[in-house]
Amino acid sequence: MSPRRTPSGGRIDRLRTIRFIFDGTAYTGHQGDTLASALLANGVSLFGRSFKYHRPRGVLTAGVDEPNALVTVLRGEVREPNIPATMVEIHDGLTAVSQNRFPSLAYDVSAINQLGGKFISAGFYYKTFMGPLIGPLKGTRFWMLCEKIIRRAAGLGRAGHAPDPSRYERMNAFCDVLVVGSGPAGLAAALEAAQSGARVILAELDPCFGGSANWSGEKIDGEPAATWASDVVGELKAHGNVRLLKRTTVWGYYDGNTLAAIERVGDHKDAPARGAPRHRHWTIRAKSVVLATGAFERPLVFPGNDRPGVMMASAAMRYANQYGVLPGEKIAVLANNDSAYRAAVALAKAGARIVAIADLRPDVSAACRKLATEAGAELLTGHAVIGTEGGKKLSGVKLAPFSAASGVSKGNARDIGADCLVVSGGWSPTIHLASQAGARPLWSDDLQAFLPPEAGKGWIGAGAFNGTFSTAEAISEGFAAGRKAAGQPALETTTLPDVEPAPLDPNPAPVFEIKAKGKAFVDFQHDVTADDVRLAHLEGFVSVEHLKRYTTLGMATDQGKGSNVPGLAIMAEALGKPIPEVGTTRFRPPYAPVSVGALAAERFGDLKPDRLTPMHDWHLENGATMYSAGLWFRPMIYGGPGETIEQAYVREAGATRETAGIVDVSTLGKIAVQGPDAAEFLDRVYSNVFSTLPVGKARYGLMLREDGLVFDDGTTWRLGEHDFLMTTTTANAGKVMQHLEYFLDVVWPDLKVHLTSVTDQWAGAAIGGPRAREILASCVTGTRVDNEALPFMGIVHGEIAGAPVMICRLSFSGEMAFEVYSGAGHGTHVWEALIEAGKPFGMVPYGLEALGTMRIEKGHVTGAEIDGRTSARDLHLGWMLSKKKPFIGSAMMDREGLSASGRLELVGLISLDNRPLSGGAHIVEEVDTANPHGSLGHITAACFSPALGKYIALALVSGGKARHGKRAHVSDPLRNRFGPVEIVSHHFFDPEGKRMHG
Amino acid sequence: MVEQLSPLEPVFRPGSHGNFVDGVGVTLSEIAPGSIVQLAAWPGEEKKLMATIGSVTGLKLADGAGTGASSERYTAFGFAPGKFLVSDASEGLATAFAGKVTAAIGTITDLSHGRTAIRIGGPKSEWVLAKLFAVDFALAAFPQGSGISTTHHDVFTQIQRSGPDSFDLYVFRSFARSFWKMLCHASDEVGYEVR
Amino acid sequence: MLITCPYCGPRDVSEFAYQGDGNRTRPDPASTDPEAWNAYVYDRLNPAGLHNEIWQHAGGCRAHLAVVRDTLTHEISSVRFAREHGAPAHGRRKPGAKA
Amino acid sequence: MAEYSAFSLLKNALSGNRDWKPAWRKPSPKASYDVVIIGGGGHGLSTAYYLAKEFGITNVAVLEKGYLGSGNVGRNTTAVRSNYLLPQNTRFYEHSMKMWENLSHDLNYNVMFSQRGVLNLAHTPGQLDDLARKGNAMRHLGVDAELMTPAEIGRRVPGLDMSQQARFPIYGGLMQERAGTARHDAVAWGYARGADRRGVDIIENCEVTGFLRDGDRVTGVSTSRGEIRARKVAVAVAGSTGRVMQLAGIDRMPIESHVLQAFVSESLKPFLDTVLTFGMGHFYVGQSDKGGLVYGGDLDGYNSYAQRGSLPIVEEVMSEMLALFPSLAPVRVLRSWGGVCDMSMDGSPIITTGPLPGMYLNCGWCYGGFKATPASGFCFAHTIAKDAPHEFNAPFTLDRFSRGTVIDDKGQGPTPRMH
Repeated sequence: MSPRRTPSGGRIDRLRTIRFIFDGTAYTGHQGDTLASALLANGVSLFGRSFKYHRPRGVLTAGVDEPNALVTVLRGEVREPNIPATMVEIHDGLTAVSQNRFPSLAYDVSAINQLGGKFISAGFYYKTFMGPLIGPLKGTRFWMLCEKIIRRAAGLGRAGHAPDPSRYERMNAFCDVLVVGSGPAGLAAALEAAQSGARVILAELDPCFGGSANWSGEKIDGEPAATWASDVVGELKAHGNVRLLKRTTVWGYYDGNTLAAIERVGDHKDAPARGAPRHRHWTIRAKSVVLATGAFERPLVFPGNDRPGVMMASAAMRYANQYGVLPGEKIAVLANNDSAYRAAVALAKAGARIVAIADLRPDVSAACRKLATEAGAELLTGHAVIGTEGGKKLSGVKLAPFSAASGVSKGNARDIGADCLVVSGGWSPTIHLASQAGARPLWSDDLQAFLPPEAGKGWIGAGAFNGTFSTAEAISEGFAAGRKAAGQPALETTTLPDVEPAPLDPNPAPVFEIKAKGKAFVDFQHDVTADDVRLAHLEGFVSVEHLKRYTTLGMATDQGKGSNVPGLAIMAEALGKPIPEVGTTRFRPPYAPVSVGALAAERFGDLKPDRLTPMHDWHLENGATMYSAGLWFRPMIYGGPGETIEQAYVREAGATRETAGIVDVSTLGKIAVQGPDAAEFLDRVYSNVFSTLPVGKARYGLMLREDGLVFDDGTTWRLGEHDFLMTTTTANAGKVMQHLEYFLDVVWPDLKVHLTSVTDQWAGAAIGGPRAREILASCVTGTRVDNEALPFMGIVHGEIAGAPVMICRLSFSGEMAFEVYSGAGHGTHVWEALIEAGKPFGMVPYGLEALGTMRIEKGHVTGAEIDGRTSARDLHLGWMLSKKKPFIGSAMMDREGLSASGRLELVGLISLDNRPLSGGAHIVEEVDTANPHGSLGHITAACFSPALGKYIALALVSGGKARHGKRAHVSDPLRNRFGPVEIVSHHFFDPEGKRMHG
Repeated sequence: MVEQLSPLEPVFRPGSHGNFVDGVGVTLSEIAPGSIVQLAAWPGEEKKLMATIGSVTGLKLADGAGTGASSERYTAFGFAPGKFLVSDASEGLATAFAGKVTAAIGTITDLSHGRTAIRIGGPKSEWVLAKLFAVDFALAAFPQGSGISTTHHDVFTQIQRSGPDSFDLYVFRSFARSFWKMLCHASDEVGYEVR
Repeated sequence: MLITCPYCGPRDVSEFAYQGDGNRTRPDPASTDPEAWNAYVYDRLNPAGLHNEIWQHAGGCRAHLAVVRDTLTHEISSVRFAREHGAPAHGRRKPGAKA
Repeated sequence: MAEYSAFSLLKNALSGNRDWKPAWRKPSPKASYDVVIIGGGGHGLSTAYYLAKEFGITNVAVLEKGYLGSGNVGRNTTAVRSNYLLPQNTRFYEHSMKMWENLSHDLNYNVMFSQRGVLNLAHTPGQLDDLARKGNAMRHLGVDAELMTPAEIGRRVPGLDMSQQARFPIYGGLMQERAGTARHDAVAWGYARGADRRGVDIIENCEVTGFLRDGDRVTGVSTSRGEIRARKVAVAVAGSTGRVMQLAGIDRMPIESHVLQAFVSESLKPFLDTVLTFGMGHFYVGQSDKGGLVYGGDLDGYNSYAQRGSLPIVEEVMSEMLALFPSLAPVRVLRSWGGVCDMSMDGSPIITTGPLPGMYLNCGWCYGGFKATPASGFCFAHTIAKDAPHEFNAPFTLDRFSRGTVIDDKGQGPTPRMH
């Protein structure tokens, strides 16, 4: 038997023993235990170290608000840091380690930080570490040295470097009513909504439904509350329209009643089921939401309140009632309200000795006195705990008379031995989701807490969330909320379950702090003390946000669930203002921390969508090195054995200009532009004219943006009177489509034009080179491809190897070239036929590098030159700008800045030192390697030109054309490349176009 | 005629996969219709276009967004205002509409090669699809025969409900392989059969 | 956020592409008034409160929608097809202009 | 007020930290000032500081609607860099960088500027060329920049997925070593304290409700705390530019307000020693001294003043983080928040006289406002004091759009959400 396990009771499965490891020691626990309850049962009291002072810490709570007991869960090499031990369900093989300590949890050298306490008070780092004004540590150097040390001391757990192999998934859900929280109020709401026929989702963050019913010890309809809860869950399960989600934290309340939740599907298992995710990220669109999220018990601020052994009263009760674990044998109680008395009774019943109940109030009700007697405790009203004894474990508490008006009177202090102190400072409703939804909380002087306002547009509250702390009333509110959320009228009378009445007063005394000597913590994890809050006040950081930011109060992993209100109260006192005038923080998602993996789910890595051309597999089988172009994959080179990239593309481009080459151009954007107004539409969106284009011909077109700068280019083919096929660059396909759709839908809705993306309908193979026509002629049937039948920019239809093809004679390479389009499903078939036909001629397949080389030789522009800043004239495409008609961009393209001299213009460069040029190198008149300056522009694309036998480049250079024939230098300090170049026309090769016109 | 090559070819593995010990949650298959055609009416001409679809395919389309119907051979559904996707088990559907959908009514766009059609059927179909699409797949919200347009990340998808627990998905061909992999991945949990 | 597309019904915001201020009127294409063009291309109403906007249901039916949305709360008060928005008859080529 | 130093800390510690004085006073507004600055964020405060320090104008009020620094100065991911493509931007941000390098001393307030470098990653050879173009442009203006090889990047950033099988493999990167991060709140507080020490009145909880006018001329403001006259009224309200300019009767501006979300993970031991940007999408990440990974991505993409984010962007940002660091899947997001960004039509700021007589305008910061804080304040102060721009803000005019002299670093054109 574990030292602290009660002989009976609790909702754990005592027949199932589970083995786990914490900090290298093997322990056992039972099915149903959390890591915290199992370790407590084993007598462990030290769980972690605090952030700043590295103070020893135990476990304070039993839930998601735990600030102290953070651990790292290990799964093989994968580390999951900063998980509250209160939220980890134990399972066989669970391995966890403590954090933020060196060399061990018990002996942490950084605990020396505690000695610097007053020196390293809130905001100390803003006032020092600035370093000397002169010398080797001037500027930011001294700070950066200090920072290194500070960073090492700060931080909690350590993240690993091993990729996480776990599966994370997302799930979309729709429902009429989402109920958040499955305590008595939530269960009642879910049941009522389900019975009225609504589609219901019930989300519970714990492993079992029922909330407080699992540990309150109350009776409902004469049965233990937990039995009532499981009966209701059983009823809910029988409804076909209910989805029950346990281990599910609803963490975000987004616009449009969209809620985000994380379901921990596999964390409680040694290995997840096959194909099941570890976490499932739910996006729930709910017509209506019932918030039954309960309340958090607040700590009190007093010296030594962070010593291991100090625990929230409700948590201690939960450990006893739900887990069958006693947090101590001799337990003292400190409270400012009635609720702790029930904890005292529960702990006494479970076998602990309640050594004293110190109540901050001068007097308490008869009901409380009765409970104190029942617990066998000495009741000390008007008393406070003014200090705690013990090292890393509580051994006693110091009590003294106390009154809210005059504070502690030290004269009659007495010491009481205790190994556990349970504390209740009142309750804060869990209003986070309502606040995320935009609700402004209201302060209740009675409850000394922020309450949600009237129900919001999409939600309604029930139970402790509303500040309704009696179970009977919570259930009643739950039923009403469930009906309302399901759109049903309220009932005049309802039969409600019978709950034994709790004669306790929910209102606490307005006391948050007991002022006495010693460090009294407000924010446990971040080591923010009451004095820190007062220091912030002294220095003027008095607004809530300043308080938070200056002291880091509430910024820890528990997000201030327990510390927020006490911190505000201390500031309010310092300011002499009521608490609500100090303000409250607006809560933002997430309610509790959420794994990055769950949110990313399948959106990255191998599961990120990619796009493949119809010939993709052929490319791979034939040695292509693939290049990712946006989501597409395209062949970069088809490298031979031992070939470098440059050798490969030079060979490919050379062979193409020598005989023929073939390239996959399926990725080009293709848009069907159809309808009686298609030609008119194209005239408006292109800078040049398309209405004069005859059927069966193609034309190169240029599009500008509204601001007059170049947007995209491509050829458009007229396939019929009302039927055009537009091509765009690969990169801009989606943007062009949206641009055209916008104008058609919003600006020119009167035009009869339909646009359809047909990029995927067609496989495109461009075959070019002196022998291209012969190769094509040898395999095409049903059409001639000679100059007469297929002139430059002509289009014909035929068949290749039995598959229908459409051929347009156009050229990007500058060679006699043809784009052969076939149905995508025939793409590989046609491609292979072309390859076969090309074999006798020595035709090669070529990739993007060779394509780029040939386009540089021809001076064609692509995305590197059309970079969103260049005008048509900058690119020497002024001839494309029709003067006969307005078009998109025509009104703005002549603004002074766009026609100013000195703009960057497209030029060609030839390397004069026979060394390679690189994209991104700059151009200068005079080289200055030590202090590069005077950039005239930059290289956009560079290659070795097999046609010219030289290293050449395209560049955008200030006053470009005027510099033709002049010498300049590349200046590339990043790659240490400097050298002379000649500035020339961008038409390097066959400027008259003899080759392509044949 | 030359057969179309499926873009799924290398990743299409018939048989049972994933967690199928308790039975198969979904069945995945490629439909590979002979033709897929998009028909689009000019505003005000929608009724005429629907009548034309009826005359060619025999499918009766009711009024309203996303209306759809299917027969042994044909399927048709609306996916955007005035726009319909029609499929035919045989080739040549675009030709069948040529001349019938006149310039006054609207346009015909042959997408037989451009879209890949995938069917998911079985008791867990809605569960698996809900992982990929932010759409309510419940029968009441998505009745049999009707169609929608939606997106899984960058993958634009048109979906027709082809049965109480069966859906036909039309995706862009270039995305089809990666989408198929995603669909299999999402089906792992419930066990799936490819056929 | 959910936007109720008149064709597709309520859909997640991730399916939509924002196309900006819906209060702008494109000048007559033949106009060369620089101020009018500058205002159309560069100036935006940017109200804190109700805003007329154009969204495209890019991940759905691809229709453009005229949406009235509150920029302070993100609440949407109306959605219509943009083409039925009564778009002014601008954009026609100036009579007599030759192609 | 006492200087801050290790000595003053020690002295105060010994006396129980009871003698610290407020970092800035809480004065009531006077009836008139030489200069009223609307907006108590980073830029408004730094403008006040430099007006006093550099131009001797101390009869200045800074009006803040809420608490000081409640806007984007406290809602950003704290990166400071000058790695821009276009010279107008690079010169301005480099001037800012030089001011950052001495800011803690200048303010006697540790703003924790940590020059841990900013590294832009390239995932294709083409992207690497683009980065080289940018880096070389910087080098030709005397700004530091280095290309890093994949091997060097792997050593510098352990945990990064360097595999060639990665969906977007890393081909290299552009590093600016002098760039880094600073403690955002400290910048606001440091400037506030510095301005206050020079006599500037910083007035919180004072909302401007209108402009006082004499014909066209702006002569002051009406506020929730009464009318305040001023010879010069300067507007530095970032995301609220639209609202404030509307009060002056100007309802159309080359500005849209958009929400940008930022995220912080739970505290971790040192994991990342530099600031990193992803090239296949929009993502950036650094680690705060407290240990939280601080990161963000794209704008939500629609006009908003709500400081409220949307879920799809959350998912996108997280997926981009894992594309770089697959080991971070189990690490948890602790907080998210939204800032309202004043997105301009070309992605570059506006610091100018006008548009009305007596008015001065500072806006259009897009994502980049935090790192600009010192130079923005300095240049704006110069513009206000001299009624003419400093050479570094001369290009940032309001009429550059009509003139076609836009400064479009990303080449996206007049689509604010794309910048």
